[in-house]
Amino acid sequence: MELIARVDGRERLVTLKALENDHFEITIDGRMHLVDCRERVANLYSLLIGEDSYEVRVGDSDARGRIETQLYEEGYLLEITDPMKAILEASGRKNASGEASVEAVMPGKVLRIAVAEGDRVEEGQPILVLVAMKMENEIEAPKSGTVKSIHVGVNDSVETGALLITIA
Amino acid sequence: MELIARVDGRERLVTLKALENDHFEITIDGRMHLVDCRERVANLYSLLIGEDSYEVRVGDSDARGRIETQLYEEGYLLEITDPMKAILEASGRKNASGEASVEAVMPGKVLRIAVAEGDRVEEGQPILVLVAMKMENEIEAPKSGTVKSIHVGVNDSVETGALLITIA
Amino acid sequence: MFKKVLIANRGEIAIRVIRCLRELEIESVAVYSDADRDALHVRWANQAVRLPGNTAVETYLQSEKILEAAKRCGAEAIHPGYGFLSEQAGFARRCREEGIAFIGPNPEAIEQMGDKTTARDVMKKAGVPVVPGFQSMDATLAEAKDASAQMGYPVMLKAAAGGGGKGMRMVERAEQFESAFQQARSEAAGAFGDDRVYIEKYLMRPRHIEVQIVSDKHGNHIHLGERECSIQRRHQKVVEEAPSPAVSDDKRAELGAIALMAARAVNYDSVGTVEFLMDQTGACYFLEMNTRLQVEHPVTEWITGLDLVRMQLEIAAGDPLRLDQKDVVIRGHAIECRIYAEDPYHKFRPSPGLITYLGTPTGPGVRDDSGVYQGYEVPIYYDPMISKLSTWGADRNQAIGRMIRALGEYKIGGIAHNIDFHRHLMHHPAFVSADLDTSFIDRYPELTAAAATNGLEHVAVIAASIKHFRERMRQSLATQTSQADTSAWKQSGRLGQGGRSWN
Amino acid sequence: MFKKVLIANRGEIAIRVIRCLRELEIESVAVYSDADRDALHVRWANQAVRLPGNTAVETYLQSEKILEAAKRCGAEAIHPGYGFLSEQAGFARRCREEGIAFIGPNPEAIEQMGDKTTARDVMKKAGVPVVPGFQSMDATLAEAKDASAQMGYPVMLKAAAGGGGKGMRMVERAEQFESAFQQARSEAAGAFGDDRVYIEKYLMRPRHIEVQIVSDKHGNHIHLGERECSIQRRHQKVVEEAPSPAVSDDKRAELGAIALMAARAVNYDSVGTVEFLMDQTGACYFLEMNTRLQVEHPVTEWITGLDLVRMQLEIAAGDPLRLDQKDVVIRGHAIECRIYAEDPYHKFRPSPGLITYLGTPTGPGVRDDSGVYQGYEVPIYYDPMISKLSTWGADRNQAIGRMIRALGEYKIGGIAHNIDFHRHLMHHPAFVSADLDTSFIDRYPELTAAAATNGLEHVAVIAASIKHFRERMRQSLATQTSQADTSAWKQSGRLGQGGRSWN
Repeated sequence: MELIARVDGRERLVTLKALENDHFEITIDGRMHLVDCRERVANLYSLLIGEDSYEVRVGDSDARGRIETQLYEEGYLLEITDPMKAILEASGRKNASGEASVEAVMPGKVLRIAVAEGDRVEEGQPILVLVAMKMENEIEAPKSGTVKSIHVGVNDSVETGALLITIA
Repeated sequence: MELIARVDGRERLVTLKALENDHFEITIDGRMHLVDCRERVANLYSLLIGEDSYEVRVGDSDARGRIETQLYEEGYLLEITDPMKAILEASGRKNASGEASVEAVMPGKVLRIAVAEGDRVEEGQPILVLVAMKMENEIEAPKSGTVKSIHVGVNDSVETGALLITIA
Repeated sequence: MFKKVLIANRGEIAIRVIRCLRELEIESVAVYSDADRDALHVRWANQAVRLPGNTAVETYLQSEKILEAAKRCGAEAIHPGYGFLSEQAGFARRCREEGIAFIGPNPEAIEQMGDKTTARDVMKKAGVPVVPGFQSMDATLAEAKDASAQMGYPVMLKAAAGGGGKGMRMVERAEQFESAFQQARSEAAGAFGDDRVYIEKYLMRPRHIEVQIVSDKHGNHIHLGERECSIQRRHQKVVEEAPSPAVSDDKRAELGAIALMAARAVNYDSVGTVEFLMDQTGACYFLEMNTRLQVEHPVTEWITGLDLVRMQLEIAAGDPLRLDQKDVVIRGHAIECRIYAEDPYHKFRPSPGLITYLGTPTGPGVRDDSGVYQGYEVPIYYDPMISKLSTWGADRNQAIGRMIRALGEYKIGGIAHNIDFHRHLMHHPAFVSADLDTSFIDRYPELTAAAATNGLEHVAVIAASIKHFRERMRQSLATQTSQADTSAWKQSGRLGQGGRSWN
Repeated sequence: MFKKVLIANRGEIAIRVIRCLRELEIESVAVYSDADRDALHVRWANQAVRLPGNTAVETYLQSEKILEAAKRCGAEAIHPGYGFLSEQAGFARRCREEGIAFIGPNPEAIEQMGDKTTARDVMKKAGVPVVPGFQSMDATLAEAKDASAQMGYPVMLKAAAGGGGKGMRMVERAEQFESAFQQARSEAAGAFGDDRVYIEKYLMRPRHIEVQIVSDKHGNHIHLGERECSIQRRHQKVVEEAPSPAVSDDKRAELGAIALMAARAVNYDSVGTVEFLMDQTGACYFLEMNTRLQVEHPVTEWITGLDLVRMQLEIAAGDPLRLDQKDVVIRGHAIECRIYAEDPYHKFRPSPGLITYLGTPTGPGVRDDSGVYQGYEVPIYYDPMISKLSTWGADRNQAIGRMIRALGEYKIGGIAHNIDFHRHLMHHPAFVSADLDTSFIDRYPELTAAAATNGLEHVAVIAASIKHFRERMRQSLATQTSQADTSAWKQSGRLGQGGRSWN
């Protein structure tokens, strides 16, 4: 199985070959590792890479195919893609409208809206403030573009998933 | 649902009626309890009996239909039987030979055999010593009766489930 | 001692109180909102009384409903925890009227300390140094400017009526004063309908130092030394330690004496905290007093060996303090990291949701005060703090070493959390050398950047690749199985590729 | 300090050492048998070297293979834990030959203390009181009888060559001596091919008291006070505490001085324990010395604030002790309960198997030193101890209260365990009043009877009835589902009646 792993913006080419008894031969950018991966508890791996030992908790892949891994020393968020699958999906995506919908990630109250329809916004720019869990939470633009429509008003209460702003 | 619960040799007659939303009406020996039983984690119950609160870990029923319950204050081992089912099973049991097979509960080495074929034994009487986990473990007669046959010898190594002694 | 106590709170602090009650064989009564039916404090209390609704206003702030529950259940006392009703003098007074012991100070002490200006006045009268400040009222610009010149620039302008940073601005030089003052006034008027501006000396990179005091109902007052809580985000503490690396034995005695002056000034009679800001010269100024148990009380418990919740109970029951100031002995060093369900790499955005995995650390010198469990869903209505991890060491370095070890053992799945943030902080040279102030997190932006630093990327890549592979295998097996005419129930046991779900 | 250390052990003690190494940023190398591939110490070490086979003899006792692994991995030192190779002078000597630091005392000290008779002689020469005894060798019956009369009846006869209770018998009066002596001799000859009988003064209801000593390689020796370990089953400790309720400050100083005499007599140079029996008059007799870390070291760590594993490492690395005797300050009281996978109600029968649920306690004053995790299968080859739960309190009562609270929070599913046993013990009036001796468990048979005492039977009945009901529902749903033509994978998510398995 050939995979691409993205970590902190870098891409690694991975080849995975499953052997018997939970053993794997995994090559990362040409370097081969012999791995013994035990999973007594679902999603809690005991990895022996050669004789190096790690306990790694892995999360289930999220909607974007990202997998969270937690080592003793550090946490990493990785995106694993299947090159063949990725090519297929990318061509599919081009047919979509290219719009991004900003939705409420938690229920809350709209405190402030920092943009107006027609404004040009940059990816990561704060566009709205939602009060939830006793705190003000800045919502950022998921992509650069133009604010196409604003679906809520200041002081509106919104539920999770409510459409807030569309950026085209 | 009508049930019989056995605790420490006592029998309790239980009537269980499932209501909506994890609520139950449970009558024990004529005394009714309204119970809210939440199970966010399998086998870890949050019980509200009226306003009395308990967290109880329950085990899966074992081969003999016994359920282990662990409260903050105490552990209990209960045997729950369905009266109808119990009657059916009891009649079935009578057809069996009435023999009891003593099997090794763990792998080990036979250190001592305290009985001979033909001996009369009482339930609970030590009949054999098995060495396992650095310790000597006395095996007791599961029922009163006569030692019909001894299937192992001193110093034999046995696996879990190995037949040791038959009592008729 | 009481036989039954109601806890008017939730989360880790309710668990902390329940644990203490269990240890003393006192019955506990929890109250809970609908969103909290599955919360740990409901499970662990002996009784649980429902407060219909979800928001704090509908539930944990319903003082009359809570009093009624206490009376009905036969609770002789109420522990308010922190937050919610803990600093409401009116609630303490209502408890007194109903003949229920309020586990906290008398309502008059809460009242005097609750109002910032009154507290400052009380402190000033008691001879306690306060951050130099000037209340403009209807003062003229000239008077305000004079006052600023007197306390020395830079100064800070704050809306007297408000909080949360609104109308706040720093003035560095006298030339800037006039325009800043006018702007602050108009902003304050806009935000609060009240244009009064309060002028305060601006302290450069101050440390947050607080002294734990304990007073009984018989006029005995002791202090348990200080805590340093300079590491803050969003004006909330994230890491606390005791003792403060910036406080010498002499300074401790001095601050302790000042804190006890404050306690005596208001006839204080419970555990409480006197907060100070320490400037770069080591000078300390009174900031405010918290008339309740603090979140960060475990670090003081670690170094003194005292149980502050138990002391609260004993004091409320009328017992005199069991110890004198000279019996208070500080041993070693303790650090607390607050574990939040939040994303430190996206402005500490809260992250409620289902905790799918929870592995908590223990072993020598480690304590975890948690309010959650694996399988629990962190609700959206309340504070996102899920636990407080604290460690003790014979010295600060050992406490840090143990914290790093304990953070490594801590594993949380399903929600964003700040474990990596804490780990990076504990390794940070400025933290290790105790060069702390309240702007620490802003000063070191690398702390809030998600980049990993340990060079173990290949391990993460291997783990994630295997995870991806196993998910794929499971999917294809599932497809095959649903097509086959077999009992899926028997199959399911074999599908985990070795990984099973244990309960 | 070392950069890499190999741990020649398994279970909780390997985890204890790994935690200490992590805190000091030292790399750890585990060794593991085939049965231990899934053990926690393999997961938590930085490196793990396989020792093929399952039994201790094939694996953890393979000193040459372990030395080879240490050399190959570049480990500069070996920590032997307790048991296995920890008291084998030969292994300590081989480490020295290979230039690897043995984290324990020098081989000569192990040797002198390892043999009971030699140890007694060394102690006697050092002026340390020993349990009065007489080695018969080829002594005549008359000589043996004289010796017994001299030490006073009752006396105990033991096979000199053996152990484990074989050939052991108690003689209450002189009239019984002759026949008992002959029988013991013939039993000893039969069991060990060696008819030497050792005669020892029989102490009535003795307490087990042991003194923790710490010595460095520079001739410095200190003691850390005593532990009491009188609660035993099958001649093994189950509960330990520090300090001993039977030891006054004067007695502590006296026992400490004796223990240091022992340490000096053999040029001891690591942590170690000098064990005594205390009779009902308070007189103490040397029993034996353990030249290694003890299982129960956490109670001493609690009350002294010291890290004994860290001290072991520092001493082995050649560091002088950081503290003097006067720096050793005892604060409060600590208790340890050993958690075993065993059934206390069936003669403490070991109960290996799969741990299907594990909820471990924490919070103030609680420490759990565990070697297992939820989903782990306790193997049959090794000791059934799975964890050590210890608590600290300002006094013994608080430590007991915390232990009861912590035992209540401890939940283990899938295997038999001794949590209820410990709880009943902690509530037992004789334990609470500290009326202890090594026959305590035999004296109170109610401790090993399974009867529940808390009157919460109706709660257990309710829980078990609901469990039975839900199992039935699940079964009948499963039957329906396997008959229906739907994807069972989607169904399975809805079947738990709310109960889900989280990972």
